[in-house]
Amino acid sequence: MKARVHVTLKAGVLDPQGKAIAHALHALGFDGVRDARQGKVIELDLEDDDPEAARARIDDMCRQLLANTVIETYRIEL
Amino acid sequence: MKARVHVTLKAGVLDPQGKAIAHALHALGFDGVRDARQGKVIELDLEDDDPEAARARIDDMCRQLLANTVIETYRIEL
Amino acid sequence: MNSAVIVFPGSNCDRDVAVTLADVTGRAPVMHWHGDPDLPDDLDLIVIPGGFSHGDYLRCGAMAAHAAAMAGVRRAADRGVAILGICNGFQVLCESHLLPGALMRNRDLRFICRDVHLRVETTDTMFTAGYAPAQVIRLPIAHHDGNYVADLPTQCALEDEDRIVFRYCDAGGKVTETANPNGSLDNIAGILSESRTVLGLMPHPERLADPRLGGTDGRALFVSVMEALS
Amino acid sequence: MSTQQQQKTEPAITPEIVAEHGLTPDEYQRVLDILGRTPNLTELGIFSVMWSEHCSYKSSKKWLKTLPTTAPWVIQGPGENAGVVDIGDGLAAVFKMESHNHPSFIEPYQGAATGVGGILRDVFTMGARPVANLNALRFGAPDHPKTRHLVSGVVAGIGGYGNCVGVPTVGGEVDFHPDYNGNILVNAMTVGVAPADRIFYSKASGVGNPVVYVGSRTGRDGIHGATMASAEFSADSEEKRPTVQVGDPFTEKLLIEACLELMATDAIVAIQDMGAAGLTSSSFEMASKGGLGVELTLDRVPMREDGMTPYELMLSESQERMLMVLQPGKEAMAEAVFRKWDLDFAIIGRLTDTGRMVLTWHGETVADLPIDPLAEAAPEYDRPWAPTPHQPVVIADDVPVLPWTEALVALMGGPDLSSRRWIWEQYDHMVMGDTVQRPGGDAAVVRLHGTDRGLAMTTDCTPRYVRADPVTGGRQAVAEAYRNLTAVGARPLAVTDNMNFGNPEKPVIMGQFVGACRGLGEACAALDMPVVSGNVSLYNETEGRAIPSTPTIGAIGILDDLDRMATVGFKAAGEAVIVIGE
Ligand SMILES: Nc1ncnc2c1ncn2[C@@H]1O[C@H](COP(=O)(O)OP(=O)(O)O)[C@@H](O)[C@H]1O
Repeated sequence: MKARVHVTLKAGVLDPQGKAIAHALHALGFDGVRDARQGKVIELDLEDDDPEAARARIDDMCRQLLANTVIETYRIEL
Repeated sequence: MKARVHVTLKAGVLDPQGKAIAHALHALGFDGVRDARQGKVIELDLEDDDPEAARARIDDMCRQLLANTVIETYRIEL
Repeated sequence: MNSAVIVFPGSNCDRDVAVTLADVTGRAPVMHWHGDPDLPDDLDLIVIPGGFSHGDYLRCGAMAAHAAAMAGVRRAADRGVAILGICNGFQVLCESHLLPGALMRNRDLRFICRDVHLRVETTDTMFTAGYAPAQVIRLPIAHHDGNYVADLPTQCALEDEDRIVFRYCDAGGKVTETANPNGSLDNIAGILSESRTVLGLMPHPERLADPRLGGTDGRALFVSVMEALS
Repeated sequence: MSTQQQQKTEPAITPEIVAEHGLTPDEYQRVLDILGRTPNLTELGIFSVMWSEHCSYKSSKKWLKTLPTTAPWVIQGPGENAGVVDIGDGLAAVFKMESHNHPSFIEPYQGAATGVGGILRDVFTMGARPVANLNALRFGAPDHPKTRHLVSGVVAGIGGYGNCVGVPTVGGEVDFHPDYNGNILVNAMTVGVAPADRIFYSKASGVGNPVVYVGSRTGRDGIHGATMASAEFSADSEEKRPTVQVGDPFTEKLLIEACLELMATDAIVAIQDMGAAGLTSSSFEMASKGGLGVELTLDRVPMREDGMTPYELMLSESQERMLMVLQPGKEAMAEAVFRKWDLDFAIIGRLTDTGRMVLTWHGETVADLPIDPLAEAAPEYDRPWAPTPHQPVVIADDVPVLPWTEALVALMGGPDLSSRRWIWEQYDHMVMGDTVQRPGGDAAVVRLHGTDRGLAMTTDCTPRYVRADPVTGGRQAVAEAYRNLTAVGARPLAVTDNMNFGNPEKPVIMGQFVGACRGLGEACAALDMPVVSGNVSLYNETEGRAIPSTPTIGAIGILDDLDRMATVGFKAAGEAVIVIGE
């Protein structure tokens, strides 16, 4: 089965990439951009086919590797 | 209004980050991971509130800056 | 020879290449600010230097490719002015579509700074006329995203048109997987435009162009350009 | 002052809140004595930051004062952002080392990265262009489950920041020991070069002169970070995680270029980076050194988030920010420079002759503190210390004898002698085009741009010697640095130090500190290599277990002729190998 993990910076954590993107969009004439934040999506292809078990396992993967929980939060989508 | 742009590598383009993630997950004992791919999500906060107009504008942003269409595809979510 | 170096916010090898240009050509290059679209019209060579333009945020070179000065660079390229993109400059040239393909994260995901061996794959360009065919040279690399990718038609075109300028190789000149520092397609380290006047390469010729720094293999590249253009 | 609005939003000051701010009851009494009233929360926050171990050096000051700090070539010793020494031909070297131990343990990449950012700012604040970075690292046992993650994160973070700003990372050291399992050390050093007659200082002058904020916007980063850096670790330090700051090396690069551009004019009266205690310590220090007062209109501080409070603005540790005092009339010119580099610029206040720090927020006074009494009354402790007991002498005959081949293999395969190439290959050690001796030798050598002279630099410390005998260990660290410099042909000039120790309230630890200071001072005096800057990191403990005492030495020397530089490699077959010394 396929799963997606969305990893984003916690609110309030500085996002230099997002800041630079917003700035670059302004420079290109896209004035209407108030703010931009950048995150990651990790698409997983898993052998599991039990959503319950998969979710628990992915949660483990996130905490151990995929997200840096000090500054990031994650969301799992099955 | 808020919008999300998902930028992913085109199928067939080798993804070093995805490969490293799959490898690291195996090393951590998550054997059931067949494959991993990594993409970006850019969250935009826009002054627009007309979804039609916003979509067209975001499409422009993607082609000009947010995605490198040589190797990436994108998807807009409003 | 008149040269210019484009300076982006975050460029950090601009001074290094300016020193080499001044040393080799006897004339200091114009340091051209990214926001200024009007480049001098008497330029023979434009260098896009290494560094982290705009922090390399989003994608390396993506934001710099839209700088006002790049419009001027494109016009100059159309006129046949020689353009040299080193490291981040190569990334900027790909993002500007002045060169085909893209540069992705290194295979091992780590930044790599060390000397590598390169085989000179063609001497049929003003940039490498001063090297011997298949000469093995040593230059430093220092990048996080030097993993060159291109689709098959592009790869074939580069190959058929003799537009691959440097390949990573071992000290004996063999192009092997272990000599490939970053996973680059076909060990490609540098390529030419169709016009053969635009060169992009990941290694830094300006970092080994002074005997004090431990070697001069990079110097011949600048000498070649100067001899071709003056 | 009007405290009405504040009482609506700010809690009353309770003993719990005082304790949370790391102030002892004695210290709080001193606050009450100085103010003659109860402080509000913002004021309490300012006291807590200014009197933290990190900013006040309250446990270490007495001993640091004993170090030799002068020589004819010393232009500026300890007390400024970095030390400055004359290196001839009208140039000065500006350098310092600083720790980012706790943040790097919590978030290795960002902790190490922001450590590099901080030390770079200390150096370019003084008018110097940074020309090299070094890093001294200590990790736990190689097979400890956390070590791999910490090593790769710290190294990537140091590289990520230094590579992007375009300053070569040319040297350092790495060691492993189980006693660092719960508390690693990340000490970063920057060396810069400036015209000797154009050094910038933090001493404010000129009543009425504008106080200007430049760089990144202020967010809610690391509020309480300065107090965290001086507090012992506990298992629940995970809770403090959101206080980690994210570095933005790209902005730092712009800040370096913009500051150096403005420094080439006569616009700047005084300048100070916003370090661990942000706006509080920078404004306080500038005013205090100049014997002046300062008024800040906090509404004008560029902010990253909505709804920030004066308390948060004063305590935020957002990175990549600087505070300057400008000559009157130069504001527009200075602003143009910073705008060109896409940086925020705001006139947030002015100097006064009141000797007070007055902060306003939407027209109301939210803090009003006397500067000198606060600075002078900063606590200074003469902590009890116990001398380190002598270790039994190891008798050679008691040491089991290994065949020398086996011993050699064991040594070469051990983590202490293994190749460091994996680390320095992740650092751009060649950018700027002047690295004439790359990592891998005894000391790195960076050419002075456009000349045939060079600066040599190294970092050294062997904690097991310090543990056995702090005085000898302190001496040895200095001597090793001296040898590494002379081994490349340099004339040693001066040192910076980074004193990494456990909890100074424990007499045994304090005894190690006192001993190491003595050894360090003796060696520096004997070798004519004064201490011109440094940093103290205390409370490096996890659950009561202290790290090995680690007084890291960073040293620089000068080579007047690069043709006479020596390198480690053997040069030709058939040449004699000579051993000198005892
Ligand atoms: N963290 C580091 N960063 C950069 N260079 C390092 C680091 N650690 C070690 N090195 C370099 O590796 C080489 C060997 O280091 P080390 O074993 O500490 O040398 P020595 O014991 O001779 O002082 C030195 O050139 C040193 O600068």
